[in-house]
Amino acid sequence: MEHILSNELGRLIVGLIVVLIFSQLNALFLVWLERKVAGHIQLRIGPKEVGPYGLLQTIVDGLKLVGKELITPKRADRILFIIAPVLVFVPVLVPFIVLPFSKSLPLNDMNVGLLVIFSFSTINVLAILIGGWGSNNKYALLGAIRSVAQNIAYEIPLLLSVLSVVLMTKTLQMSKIVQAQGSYWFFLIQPIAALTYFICATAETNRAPFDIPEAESELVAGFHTEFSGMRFGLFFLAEYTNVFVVCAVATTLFLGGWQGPFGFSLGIPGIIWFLAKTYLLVFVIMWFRWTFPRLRFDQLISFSWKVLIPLALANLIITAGVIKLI
Amino acid sequence: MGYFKDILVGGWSLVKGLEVTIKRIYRPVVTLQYPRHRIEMSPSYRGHIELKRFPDTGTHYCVACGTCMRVCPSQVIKLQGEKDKALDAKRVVHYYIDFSHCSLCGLCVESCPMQTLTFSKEYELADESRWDGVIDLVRYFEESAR
Amino acid sequence: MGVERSMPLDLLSKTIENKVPEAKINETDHSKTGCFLEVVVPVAKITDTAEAMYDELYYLEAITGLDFTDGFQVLYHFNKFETRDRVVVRLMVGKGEKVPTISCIYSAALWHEREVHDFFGIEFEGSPDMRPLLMPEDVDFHPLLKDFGKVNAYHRMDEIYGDDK
Amino acid sequence: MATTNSEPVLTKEYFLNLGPQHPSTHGVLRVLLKLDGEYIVEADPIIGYGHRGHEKMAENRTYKQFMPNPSRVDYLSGFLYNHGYVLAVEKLMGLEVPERAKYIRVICSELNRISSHLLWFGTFLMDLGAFTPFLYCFDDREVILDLLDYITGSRLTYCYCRIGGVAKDIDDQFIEGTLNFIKRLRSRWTDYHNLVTKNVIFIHRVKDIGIIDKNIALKYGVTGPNLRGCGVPYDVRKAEPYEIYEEVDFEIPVGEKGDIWDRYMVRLNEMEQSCRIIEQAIKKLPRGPVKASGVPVKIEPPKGEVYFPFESARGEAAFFIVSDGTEYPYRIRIRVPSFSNLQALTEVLPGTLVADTIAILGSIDIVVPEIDR
Repeated sequence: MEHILSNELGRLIVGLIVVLIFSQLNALFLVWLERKVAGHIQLRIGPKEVGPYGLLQTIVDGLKLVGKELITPKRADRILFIIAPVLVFVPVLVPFIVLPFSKSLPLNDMNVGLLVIFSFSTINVLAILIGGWGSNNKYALLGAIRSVAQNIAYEIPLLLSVLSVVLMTKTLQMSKIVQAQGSYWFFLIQPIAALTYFICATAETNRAPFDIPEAESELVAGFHTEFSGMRFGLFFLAEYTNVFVVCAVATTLFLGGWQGPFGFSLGIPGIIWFLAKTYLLVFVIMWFRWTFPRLRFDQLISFSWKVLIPLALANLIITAGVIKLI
Repeated sequence: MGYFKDILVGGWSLVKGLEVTIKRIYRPVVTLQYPRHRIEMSPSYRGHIELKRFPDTGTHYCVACGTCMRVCPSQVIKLQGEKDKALDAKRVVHYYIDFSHCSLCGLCVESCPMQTLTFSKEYELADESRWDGVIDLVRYFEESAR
Repeated sequence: MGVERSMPLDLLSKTIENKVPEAKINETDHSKTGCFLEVVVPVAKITDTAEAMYDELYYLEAITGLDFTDGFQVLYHFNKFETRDRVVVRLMVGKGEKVPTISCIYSAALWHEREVHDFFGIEFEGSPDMRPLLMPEDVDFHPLLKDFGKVNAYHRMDEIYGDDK
Repeated sequence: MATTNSEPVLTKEYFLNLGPQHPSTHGVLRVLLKLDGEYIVEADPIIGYGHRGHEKMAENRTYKQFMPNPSRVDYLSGFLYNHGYVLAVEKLMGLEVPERAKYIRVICSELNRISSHLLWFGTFLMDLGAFTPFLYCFDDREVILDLLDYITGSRLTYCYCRIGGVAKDIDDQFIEGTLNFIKRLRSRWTDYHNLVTKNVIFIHRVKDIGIIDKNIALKYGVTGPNLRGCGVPYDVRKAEPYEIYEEVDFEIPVGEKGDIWDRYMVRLNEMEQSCRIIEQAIKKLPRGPVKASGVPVKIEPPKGEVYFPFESARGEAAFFIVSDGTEYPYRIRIRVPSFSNLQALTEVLPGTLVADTIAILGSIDIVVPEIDR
């Protein structure tokens, strides 16, 4: 065992298996959490029948989805239709390789870690476009088009806000960014960047109030209208994994990663700190969803161009200036 | 300046909204876990109709006059009476209602000259076939006696 | 219910009389029929009457068809927003006779006319759209005709309206 | 699929079937939208999926037997229709109803109006993408349903009014429950306003969208909150007062422009006005019988016709009854407000976005079975 772990390749293989298991369980847990949060916000209970506190409910739901027939619409583009769910799910697993769960736990602490995350998360849009186009359904197509427009508008402020952190730390390596926050967390000195990042992350993952591509009161289910069974399940799992990833990145960039506040770890292991902060952010995103009405598509884009991008840009310039002066 | 004010005011309104929902998380739930907990039906609840049991005689007074049958807007009532020699009066033998077509208007209850119809408190009326909605009230009456 | 008419009576009557001299205008008892004025016009003059109503800022409440053995009646109920002032315009339509549409004046009439067409088979001339509204597209019957389905009574007009005039 | 053609790419308009099965068409409404990108070029509502033929049914049922039908025409304000039908028949017969019955009917009607508006509030926000207000409203609405269930015996399709009165008297428990409910509803306004009315996203979604102005209202016969939203204070309860509406003091809330925001505010204010009516009615509630004594067993109104309008939760509804002097009505015509309100959309929708369409459709508060009858 020791031997395998010390080997770089062995470490990667074991890690990948752990990542696969963790990402699945995490997504299932998040679905459960979402239903519980929604339930209690709405004065209901949420799932409670299967397992303690209904914890096994999502597993049962997953099994049901696996057992369902995979329907491919007659007029759909068969290849794209089949590729889309796979394409949407695979890229969201990649960021797990570089996420610094604790000091020793990033599977592979690449020096371009941040870049890897953002480049792979962009593939998501492509997958949605393929899925929406391939299903040959007007609702799906509208959803796909909206999704592309939305993501183009939100990638920019997202990256701008991340860039101000990168300017401060002068590195793209996740662990070094965390270590740079030893004494204070970055959201204290970069509040605007943190807020911009968080808003953009919500939009990036198509969560309410930015759930325009799948707005079910308008587009039925948006880009995944035609997907059934586990194909739909993959879209679903990818969405929740994505939420986890953006929150984990937010934790890394702005909330000090595996470290406790102001350098005090309080005897709690790093991984617990990391997960606690991430899940707190996930909770906030869910809280958003069950509070706000949905924006309209043009309002969303004008919000991005008129508010977020100028703010992020100004923040970046000020950061650069301050760093130069110091 | 108005630009920043708009952002701040708008942002603050969102925070207020979040406050409303977060407060609810701690509130007790208002839903009722139905098969585990049951509710009392209100006194005037209208289930399907049933024959009223009068305490003085321990039976119903239906004489199969057919008023309810004629007054029913949906024609869901069919009844059959037969002369009871011992009592020297007509008594109902079968009283069928097709509850699946009943609109619970209560005209039968109100028009009954013997006042022997009433609404039951039955509310778990889901069944497997449409014919399960057909109830023989006389049998229902006899079964409820047991 | 003693509801007073809040508009001077003759204002509308005059407008209608100017446009449609043939119109027979009767006052009716609001506490009994819910209308203040009953206007009977020839079928061909309904467009002019509707124009007069529109000029006086009335809105169209409903178009109702009635089937009698000796013809149809088409009733147009008009009312005003600010004042209480319901007017019923009554058309005596012979069987098979066509009624000019008023949907060019009142857009609301389009759907009402389609509905009357659905239920009674009365044709509205010049209507831009006579697809069935409430009935399925392929029906060939008109359910509210008194000879369709179970019928309790089929009267002549004067059996109902004859006595009180 | 992989065809290669060298023709230039053409953009063209396309049709989108919104409904009949769609999450936000409130029943089985189908709107055929002609779209240019996401902009609507033409909207054609197609109705009739829920046509049950109430008007034909009326001809084969006696006046009494028709009693359960009206509340099923519009199941969200069933009591108001039940009430309206009974009033129309009473007017036809010239029947005088005991005072207490009138008060009870009005109290229940207004409760039903509030419950209808609350449901609208929830579903409208659901159309805008906010789920939670829906559940909060249902929580409040549940109290009304329980109250009405307590006296009428049904929760949605009430058949409580009788020709000449009401089915049974109300008791102190009901009155107390009603007053408590009003107190409870008033304490909820701050939460609703914080959650929805002041929300910046909500404001942006509804302001200046879907304007139904006075002109459109006149052409299409739009009534109810949709009309009052554009500043016309027309309410049948004031214009042609029936029952005790003349004796109670209430205002008609109006908007300014007739956009979604105005309609929203009008409905919220109307709930408050309904609360006021209920409070006054309870205060004035006289003692006495709840059913007129001289009502014949066979209802046979004299020959003639009556057009009886009443204010339903969605606007001016009316029963037009032609009687031939027998037990069976010769014809009953039901004027439903949503019919006209929906038709106005053919003029309002073009030029808006799909997202707005859903918001407008929700804001006019249609009940599709009511349109289809």
